[in-house]
Amino acid sequence: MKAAVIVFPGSNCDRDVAVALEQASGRKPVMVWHREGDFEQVDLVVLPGGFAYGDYLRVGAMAAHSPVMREVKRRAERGVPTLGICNGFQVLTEAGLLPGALMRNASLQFVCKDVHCRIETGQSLYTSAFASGETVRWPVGHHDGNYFADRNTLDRLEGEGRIAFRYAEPDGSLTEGANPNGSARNIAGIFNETKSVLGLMPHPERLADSALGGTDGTRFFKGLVEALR
Amino acid sequence: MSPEITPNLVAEHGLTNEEYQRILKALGRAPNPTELGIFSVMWSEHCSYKSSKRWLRLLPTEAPWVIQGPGENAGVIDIGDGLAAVFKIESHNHPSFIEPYQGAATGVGGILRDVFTMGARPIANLNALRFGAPDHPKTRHLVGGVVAGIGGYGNCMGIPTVGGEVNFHPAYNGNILVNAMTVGVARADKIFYARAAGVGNPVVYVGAKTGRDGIHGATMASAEFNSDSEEKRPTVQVGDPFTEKLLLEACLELMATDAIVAIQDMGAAGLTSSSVEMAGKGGMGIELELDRVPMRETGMTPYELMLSESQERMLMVLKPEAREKARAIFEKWELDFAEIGRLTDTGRLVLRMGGATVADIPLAPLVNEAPLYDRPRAAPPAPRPFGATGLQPLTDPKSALLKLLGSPDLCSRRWIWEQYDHMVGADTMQRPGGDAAVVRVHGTQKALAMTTDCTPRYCFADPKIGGAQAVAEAWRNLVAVGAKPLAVTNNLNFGNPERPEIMGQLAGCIEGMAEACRALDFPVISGNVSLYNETEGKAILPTPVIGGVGLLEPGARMATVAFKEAGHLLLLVGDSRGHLGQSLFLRELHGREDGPPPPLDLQAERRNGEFVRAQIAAGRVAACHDVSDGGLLVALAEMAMAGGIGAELEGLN
Amino acid sequence: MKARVHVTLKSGVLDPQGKAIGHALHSLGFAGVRDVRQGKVIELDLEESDPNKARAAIEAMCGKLLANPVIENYTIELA
Amino acid sequence: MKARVHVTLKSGVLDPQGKAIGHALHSLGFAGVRDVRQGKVIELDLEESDPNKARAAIEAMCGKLLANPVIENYTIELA
Repeated sequence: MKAAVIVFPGSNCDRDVAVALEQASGRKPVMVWHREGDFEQVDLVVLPGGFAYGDYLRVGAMAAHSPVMREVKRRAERGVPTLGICNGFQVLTEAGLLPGALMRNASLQFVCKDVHCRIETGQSLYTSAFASGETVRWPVGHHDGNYFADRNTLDRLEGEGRIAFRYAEPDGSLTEGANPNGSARNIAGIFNETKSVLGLMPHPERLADSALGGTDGTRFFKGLVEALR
Repeated sequence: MSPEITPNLVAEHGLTNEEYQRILKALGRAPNPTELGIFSVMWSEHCSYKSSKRWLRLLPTEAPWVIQGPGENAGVIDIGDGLAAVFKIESHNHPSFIEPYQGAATGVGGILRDVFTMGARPIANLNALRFGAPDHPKTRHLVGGVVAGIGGYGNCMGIPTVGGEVNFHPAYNGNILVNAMTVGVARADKIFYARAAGVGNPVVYVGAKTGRDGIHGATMASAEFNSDSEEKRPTVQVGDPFTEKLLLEACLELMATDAIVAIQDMGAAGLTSSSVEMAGKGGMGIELELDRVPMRETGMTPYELMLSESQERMLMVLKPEAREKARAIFEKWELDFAEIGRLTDTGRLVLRMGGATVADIPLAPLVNEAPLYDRPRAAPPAPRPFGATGLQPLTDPKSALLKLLGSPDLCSRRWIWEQYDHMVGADTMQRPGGDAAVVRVHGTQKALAMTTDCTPRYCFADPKIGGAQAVAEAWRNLVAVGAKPLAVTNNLNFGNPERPEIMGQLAGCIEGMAEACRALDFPVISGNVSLYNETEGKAILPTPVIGGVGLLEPGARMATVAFKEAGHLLLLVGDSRGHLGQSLFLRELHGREDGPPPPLDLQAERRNGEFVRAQIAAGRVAACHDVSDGGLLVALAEMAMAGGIGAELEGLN
Repeated sequence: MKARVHVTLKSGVLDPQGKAIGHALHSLGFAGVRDVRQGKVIELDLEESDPNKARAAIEAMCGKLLANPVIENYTIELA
Repeated sequence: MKARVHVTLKSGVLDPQGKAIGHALHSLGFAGVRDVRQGKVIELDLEESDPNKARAAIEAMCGKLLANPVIENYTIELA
């Protein structure tokens, strides 16, 4: 499985996701600088976490207009699997590849801690390693993870099974206490119409090593590599 | 005095008349305002350490693993396999009181630059904070701003903020303390220094443009605050972490080549301290064309350009043939790159603007002949004897424990460090909340343990014991996670040294620190001194913050605080003498701050510590915690809460 | 020519900052604050001196970057 | 009564956001953008109907919370 990781000025989780992808697939992903208009053919494009352009104006706003994003959008619209983690999810919404927007956390504070996420559907190349309804422990680390979309967009996402993960208690129940940022309906990650594009706020790559205290991230990346083989 | 220089202008620059006479002798004439400004920042307490240098010499700075001790931008120690750890701690106390968010943020930005200017990639940040009483009207605003500023800058840079400490005490009501520490890793054979060399080599300015930010930042750092400091609001330095992230990557990319002869970040006193120190350390001269300095504002004067403390800027001396290669790298990262001068052999700092020479100063007196003071010091008053008689016996330990655990200095700090990204980099092996943070050296099986420690109330009661205890506690915290303690950086925060009792505190703390560093083989390799932390004659508690770094070799076991399993035995190492003087128990439950601090037996400290580390290494230890603030009961409660497992204690009759 | 662009959240869109400010004002003792909304004001200094051309350029800037049509409205004032 | 408070950075204070926006506009092909500054606009809906009382209340809000006097200026517009 060959992956490309897009690097914007201000990205700072590009190395972390590259390490997780290499451990899961055995291949080093190609790192693509945001100014490049094109890059080699790959099975997966990853937009990593970080503070692209310092998250000035709006998180992900300026990164979405980088030269490389024209090519990322073109491939995503052609069905190339495209994964946006944290800042990457924000860039995908600004680029119009995913609906809605990520607003400032309800607490107005940056939040960095482990959260539990419920897998809403096992039917996708990103979640085939999980059972629907299962919960995993992943860390979050963001200032603007408060997902917002208007009512009918939320209803469509729900109806078409395009909500990938929701913040939940360890037993899978949905509570406000489990929601770290005020996201609508505890949404932590969503798909596009064809489920080839996924955006999620949690960082599976930060718990993909027992030395760091967890391996639920390993399951995510291994499952993804398996699905794309 | 020349017509432009008035006694008032000299005083406003924080210079005494005697110091002004030294300038006249060094120059052989009266200085112009730009030259006066340059002398004032270079001879400020912040840059020259004039009141503390005499005592800093007492600190041991050598050990087989020390590559570079105090005197450079940061200290360097050997951690094996051709790698080095580079670290330092620095204070941004005064700016953080005026504007907490930007003051704290630029404090983080400044210490990061001190580390990566040595060629190291920063891998972790810590911060030691002191605020006034929680119910003081300003405290809530200051805490919120400082924590948001530290997180705002560090998180955006992608450097995990993994540890530190925070205390609350009325003595800090008018003067908070914000000490920021950075630990980086570099190749031991690729360390970069500030010493300039090579006549004619180009002097290059890189990074953000220069504005009128924080002029007098250096002298302000030494200026005692009076209550109208609200009006004395210099344009505070504003940080841009996004530009600093680009500057970090650009510098590290250039450092991978052999283009750089010397490099230094523009910290306090900006262009002045960087150009003077680089040339001075190399015994060279330096000429700068100020018109070529990238400016953010129009009409800036030589004075403003030389004293501005705009952030995210570095000064470098390059090999002439490497100019274009370097320019290309900085343009890739969309940063300013301007050749603003060259090295000479005149041993002088010569500044030109608009075709005229605007300053011409001999470097030797500026760098080496800063005034040095052996200020009078009064032995601190003997601590009030501890009157145990007045204490009623403890009838309800449960409510006493709850009160202690709920007190500001012992309650959970989760609400602070959950605002810091402490996991970015995916190498954080021990998160905040333990005795020390542990961060893996990327791509290796080694890890660095790091902590900051100081108990200011001990230092106030007995500076010598307090100083030694701060070093011992940092050493003990590193041992408690299974690491081999290696070296220390320190941030000495004190009041006005012109008052003998403050000088007595400073001298006493340094003497105690030196004794402990020697006894524990724990040398000081970098640090910072922040004086004049005082408002209307009321000084802060003496606060010598110790930043300790230790090493976990590949395969070494790491210990954590949490109880792991029912049935495990509890072992207390070291004897307990029931010392209550200066204890949090006495303060929080009886409102008393009398008595001496607990005595310190450094030989026992070392013996016990090495015993504990050996047990951890042998795999016999499931959990380990140092007994410090709050005593044994609090330590056990912390271990139980961390693991969600209880404990039974017999034999406590 | 100087211009000012106001970018505000569409009504019905969640405004965490506005809500928090309202809460803080209340706890500072300011009664009678029914609602608070926070938006952005972007001040532009353009070389273009012809108002119509300037407005057209700013419209394009808003459409492309300055405002997110999913959640924001914008108004343009030319000085 | 509705009111609008503009909070902008004092001149001379570095505006990292404005700088980044100007840079992005330039790379999007918008030439002739000399300077960009970003500030906040806070829209208040107050029960108070008397303009003088409203203005006085808002002045106090700005002093206490809405503007940071060290690095920001503010202006108040009553609707």
